Amino acid sequence: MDFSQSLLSILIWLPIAGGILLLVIGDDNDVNSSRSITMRVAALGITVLTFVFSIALYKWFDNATAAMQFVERASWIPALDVWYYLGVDGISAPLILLTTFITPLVVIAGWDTIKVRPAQYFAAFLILEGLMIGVFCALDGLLFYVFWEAMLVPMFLIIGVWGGEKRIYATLKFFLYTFLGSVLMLVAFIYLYGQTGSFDLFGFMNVPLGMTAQKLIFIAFLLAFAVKVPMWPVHTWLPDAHVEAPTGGSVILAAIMLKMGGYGFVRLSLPIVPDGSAYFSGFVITLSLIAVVYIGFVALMQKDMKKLIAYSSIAHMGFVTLGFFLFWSISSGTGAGLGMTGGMVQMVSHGLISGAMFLCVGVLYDRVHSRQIADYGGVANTMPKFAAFMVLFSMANAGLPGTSGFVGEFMVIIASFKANFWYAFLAGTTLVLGAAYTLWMVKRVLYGEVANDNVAALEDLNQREFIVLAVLAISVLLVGLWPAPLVDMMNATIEQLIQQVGQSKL
Amino acid sequence: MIGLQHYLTLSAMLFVLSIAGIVVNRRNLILLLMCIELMLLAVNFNFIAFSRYLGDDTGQVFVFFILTVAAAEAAIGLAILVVLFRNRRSINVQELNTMKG
Amino acid sequence: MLFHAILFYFFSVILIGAACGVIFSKNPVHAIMFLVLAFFQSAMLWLLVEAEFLAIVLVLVYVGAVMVLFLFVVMMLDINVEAIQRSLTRFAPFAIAVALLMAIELVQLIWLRSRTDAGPGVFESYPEGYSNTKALGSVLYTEHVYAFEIAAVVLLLAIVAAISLTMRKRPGLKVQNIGQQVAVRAKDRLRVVKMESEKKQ
Amino acid sequence: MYNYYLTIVLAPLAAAIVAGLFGKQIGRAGSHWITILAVGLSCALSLLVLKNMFWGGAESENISVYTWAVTDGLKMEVGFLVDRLTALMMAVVTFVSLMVHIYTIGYMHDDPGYQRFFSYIALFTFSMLMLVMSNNFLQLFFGWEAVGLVSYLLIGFWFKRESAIFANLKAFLVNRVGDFGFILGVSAVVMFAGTLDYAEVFASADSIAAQEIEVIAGTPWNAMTVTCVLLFIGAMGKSAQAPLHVWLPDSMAGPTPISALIHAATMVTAGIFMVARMSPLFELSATALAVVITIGAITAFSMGLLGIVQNDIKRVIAYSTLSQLGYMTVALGASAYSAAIFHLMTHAFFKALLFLAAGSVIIALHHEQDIRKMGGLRKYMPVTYWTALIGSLALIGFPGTSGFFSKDLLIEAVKESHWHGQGAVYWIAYLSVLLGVFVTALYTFRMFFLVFHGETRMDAETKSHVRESPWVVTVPLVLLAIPSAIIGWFTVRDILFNNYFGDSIVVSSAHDVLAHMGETFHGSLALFQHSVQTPVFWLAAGGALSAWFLYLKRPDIPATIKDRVSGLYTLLDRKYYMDDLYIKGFAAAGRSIGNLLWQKGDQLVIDGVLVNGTANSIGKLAGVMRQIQTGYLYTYAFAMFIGLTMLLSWLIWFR
Repeated sequence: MDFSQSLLSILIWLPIAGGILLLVIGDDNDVNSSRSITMRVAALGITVLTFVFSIALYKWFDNATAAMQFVERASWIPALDVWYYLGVDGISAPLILLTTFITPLVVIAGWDTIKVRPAQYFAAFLILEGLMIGVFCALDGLLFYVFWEAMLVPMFLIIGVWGGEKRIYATLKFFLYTFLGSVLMLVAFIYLYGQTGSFDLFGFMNVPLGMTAQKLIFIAFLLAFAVKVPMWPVHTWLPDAHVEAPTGGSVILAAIMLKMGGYGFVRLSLPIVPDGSAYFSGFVITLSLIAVVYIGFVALMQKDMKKLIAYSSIAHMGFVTLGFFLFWSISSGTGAGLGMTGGMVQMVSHGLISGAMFLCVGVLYDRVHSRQIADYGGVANTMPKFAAFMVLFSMANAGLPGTSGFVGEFMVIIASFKANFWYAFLAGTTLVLGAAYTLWMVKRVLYGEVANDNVAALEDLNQREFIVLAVLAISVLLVGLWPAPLVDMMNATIEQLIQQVGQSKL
Repeated sequence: MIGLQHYLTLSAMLFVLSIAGIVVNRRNLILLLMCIELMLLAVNFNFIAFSRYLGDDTGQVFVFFILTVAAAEAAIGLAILVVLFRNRRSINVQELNTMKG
Repeated sequence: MLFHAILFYFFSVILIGAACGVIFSKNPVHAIMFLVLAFFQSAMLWLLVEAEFLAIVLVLVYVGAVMVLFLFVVMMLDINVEAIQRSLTRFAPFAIAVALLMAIELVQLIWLRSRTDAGPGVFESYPEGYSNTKALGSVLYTEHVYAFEIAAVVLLLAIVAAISLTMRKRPGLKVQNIGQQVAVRAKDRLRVVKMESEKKQ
Repeated sequence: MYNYYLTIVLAPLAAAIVAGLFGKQIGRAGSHWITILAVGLSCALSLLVLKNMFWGGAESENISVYTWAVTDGLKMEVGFLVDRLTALMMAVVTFVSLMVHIYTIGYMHDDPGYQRFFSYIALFTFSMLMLVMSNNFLQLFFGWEAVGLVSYLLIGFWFKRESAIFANLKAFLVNRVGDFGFILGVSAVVMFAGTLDYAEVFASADSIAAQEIEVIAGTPWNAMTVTCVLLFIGAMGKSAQAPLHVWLPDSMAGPTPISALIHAATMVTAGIFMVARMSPLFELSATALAVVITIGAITAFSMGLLGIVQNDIKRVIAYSTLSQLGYMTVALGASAYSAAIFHLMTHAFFKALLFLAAGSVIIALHHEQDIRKMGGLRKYMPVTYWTALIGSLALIGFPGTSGFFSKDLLIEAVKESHWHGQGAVYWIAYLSVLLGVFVTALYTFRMFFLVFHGETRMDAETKSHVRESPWVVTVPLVLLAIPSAIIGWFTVRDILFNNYFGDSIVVSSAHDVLAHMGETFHGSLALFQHSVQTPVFWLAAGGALSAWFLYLKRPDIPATIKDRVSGLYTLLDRKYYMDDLYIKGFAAAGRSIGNLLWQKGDQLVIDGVLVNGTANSIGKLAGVMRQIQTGYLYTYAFAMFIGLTMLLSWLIWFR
């Protein structure tokens, strides 16, 4: 059956419809009631089905072309020339796959750990999934913006309803931070609309713009995306949001929502305002390097596991922005593409690894109800399987070759060396810092004598947790050992992007 | 020769007086309602003066409607006031500050 | 004409005075009386400009109905007059200053801005046999008939609203439910008990 | 041959996965059998490959296995480069690994993590093979870090011990510092050569040397020097050269078989191997070679001195390893790559032997590692005694042992290297390695005498249980003792002088000390006969005799010396304060920087002032504003009134 013409719409609306279905099914607060089980099976079924459809996307995706594929176009608001315009290329397709891959895992991970309003919880995740895929597919500025903002709502609810003690503070901070940036993005869109007469992103990319306009648009985009990435110094919402979010929320937040920022940079900033990007590239690189080094040190001192992983996310995302903006610092030859590919691979890999790390913390939290490193010690004694997974993911987090964490870092470091020795030097410190903060945590949590009665009473992974972590572990290793399929998907698009970025729009 | 300006002036003074009445008064709500009536009277003065000046009866029709609405307003206002008094045993303006920020 | 002017100023002064009385009198009943006076003066002034219908309506409706309602409420509510001797707000002087400023501005607006026009605005006298009431009626029931209907609805609404607002349930009130009384059946009221006849011991 | 190579690499991996994931199902015996069989297969095939290379005249092969990724014109592949250098390393690695596997059966007999241990060491074998067989920098880095990972896991094998988990973190981090330099070196290679493939990089070596890079603006440095020094930093981390040596002594917290396999024979020599592999690059930068030789000389001498004051048997051997690695590095710096690799090979045998012998002693004494509590073990453990003696003699370079050939010629090469004219550093290096011989002999035999001779100093309880180790322990000892004793005789000529390595090691003719020495080389026997004429022999003999005199004849003297030069003793006892520098200096500074940035930067400035500061100031403003909201009707009316007045004023007067 050929449904490639509406594949993207299916990917977007299937989970959203599924989320509404879950709300209709509803739940009673008994985990074992048949209604509750029906609801959870439906949630899993829908996410898995979405994933199956995304496999079709992978299968039918043509690596050779940089053009948009699976394009759908229908009039939405004719008066403003706004279109329901979807399409994917090598930049968005891997991220869509990541989204559809992570969401079922989140559903499994939250299977019976969510006791309060589980139907709404799963529904929020399903709707969020659809909206996130929407962001990655949208080729119309207004559509993009709508998905972009709508995405905040389920996340807001997830943290605000199922979060920890300080969840209200965290949600407010999360929402205000991200909203501040994205409103400026809307302003930029409206200006570009004024220039082109439509919200078509390709129209935005082709319209000539003056230097001042480009600078201002870049700043607007930068604020929107830097908050999402998040870049230093607008990162402080992330640790709070992560700490307060439920495990599934943390996973989605780290694995996919942070990627929105990086995606925004490559999809919008670079091609729409190449000269503005060139002008600010040094600034962005500086911020990225600060993120890598500064946040590395900050992560070292965290006492809360989730906070530590959140900070390490910031440092890793620093690599993404670093890779994207190296283009203008590399004088000649290859390297810029390496940086961008590295950044993209880093995004995908970080999605897998940070998701896995948060799931690991979630496993411990479900048992002991503490995220403090000091409350653990010697967990490996009672949970050997868990310890094996956690060490693997920690190593991936520290960028060990053979795991996905290495691929992006390696490419970006190579590219940054071409740009400037000191860029590479500072970026490379993550090898030491990343290992230091991750493994120190591993040492304090997993190793040593059994620290207290809570740890002594721990039970090892159950089957459900084992499956989730195993699937992630396999994917982390697979990407690490053979990133070619992933990289091949991106190559053509990134080549074209580099050409596009290289041409001045003045 | 008494003309438009005289009537307008009179209406303006009535209006200002009634506004001042609303602002300076802190005794009871009834007085506020009365000041509003007075204000409407000032408005009516304007309407009638212009109606006569322009030779158009529509202005007077307006006054007619204003009187109707003012009567309705007074009735409801007083009803509210009665309910308020019943609940709080007071209609002192000083005590009505539930909107305080 | 002079007489006309004298009357105008006479009524005006009393009107302003009555308005001041409304504002500054301590006793609400006095205030209402001053307001009644103000309305009467207004009616006189309106008569001066040949708006007889409205003048009459003002007296009949306002003085006759609305003000009586006010009076009624004031007397019903039994407001403690002595407790509220300090009747002015603390920024009353400032408010009065602003009011004065505004008055000056309005007067300036009315007089100075119209100086360029050809003198003060004049009211043309109506021709002989003109009936203000008839003229109003002829437009009111033709052109403005919808508005008129709506005004009627507004009044109805006001009646309903006022009643519903002030209605209250009184516990312990003894009322008859006519419907129940009519619908009553014999078996609801009367129970025929069959019992064994008792035998004498 | 391609299938052979794949089998060599994948057999240990498969065994590791099976033993690791299904350890419970296959049981203890199953896990040791499967890993031993797999590593044995690898070893057999490696020896076959070595035979083909050495005697069969097989050509070196450069095979690509699969493409890892291609982007932006940079091809990243996984592949094998099997030449004579690789073949030798493969044979050494798999052979020592096999011995250690067998030995482990005895050593870890009672350990609950038995299957896990076998899985780890098999995985290590895989990683090390990936490292040595790589044909490109990417895979080299993969192997480089993978052995680091396994080393981390194995040092922390007994993860309940605080010392073990401290040591493994330290080892990993210090290694990471080296890897940090290494990855920059790889980046430099990519920048200057545009490829990761060895063959292509070596082909463009000259063009790299012709380029310059301004690391510090305004001072152009030779690209080759920068590249080589960065790569060598990686080698310093992995091969524990000063000042990145601090992790190796602590890593002795791991089980002894690991110390033998990873921290003596194979992983730590990865740096030596890497530099030898990169010889076409290093040859083009005299500066880099000078750096290499200086670091090597410092390590060789200073680490040897530390060995004298240690009392933990494994630590003594660990410092000896450091010192010997310094020797190899010196040889690299002197462009005598073959000598370094030769010493690497002999060292792998005799040091693994010494460690395993030490392990045997440790088992016998129920995990007692302090040599002050041993003594007189000769009569209890004859096999261990004799094999340890062979190992010790090889280590000090007793004529005829394998260590003799490698070390003697290595020192000779360093001595000869002065003629390629780099002046002072070469003489310093020569003096260091020469004095190092005396030191080596001193600490080796101090340990040997304290452990095996003299009076027994353990408590009676332990003493009653001391007996020779089981056959699974002694067989590997014997099997390792054989090559330790004799392998030098047969291989020295071929490896050093007959251009065994062919084009896998490139030495520019101006630096070729070995060729120079080869002119006066007359075979192993002649070398053996002339050994008494060299200062090396007398220094070694002097060292051994001093040890005998100080620790057996007059055991009171060392204490006196200790008191006389207490300053020097403290310096050595505290390991030149390097650990303090790292732990109290760098690590503590890192933590306080982290705290500072977190508390002051993130929480105070960004969150406190910028984020919540904005929120708070808006809150305060709102607090002021709400005063206006009195809740009184007349206030609102008045506000409207004022507004109206202002509007009117504006209309009348200001418009």
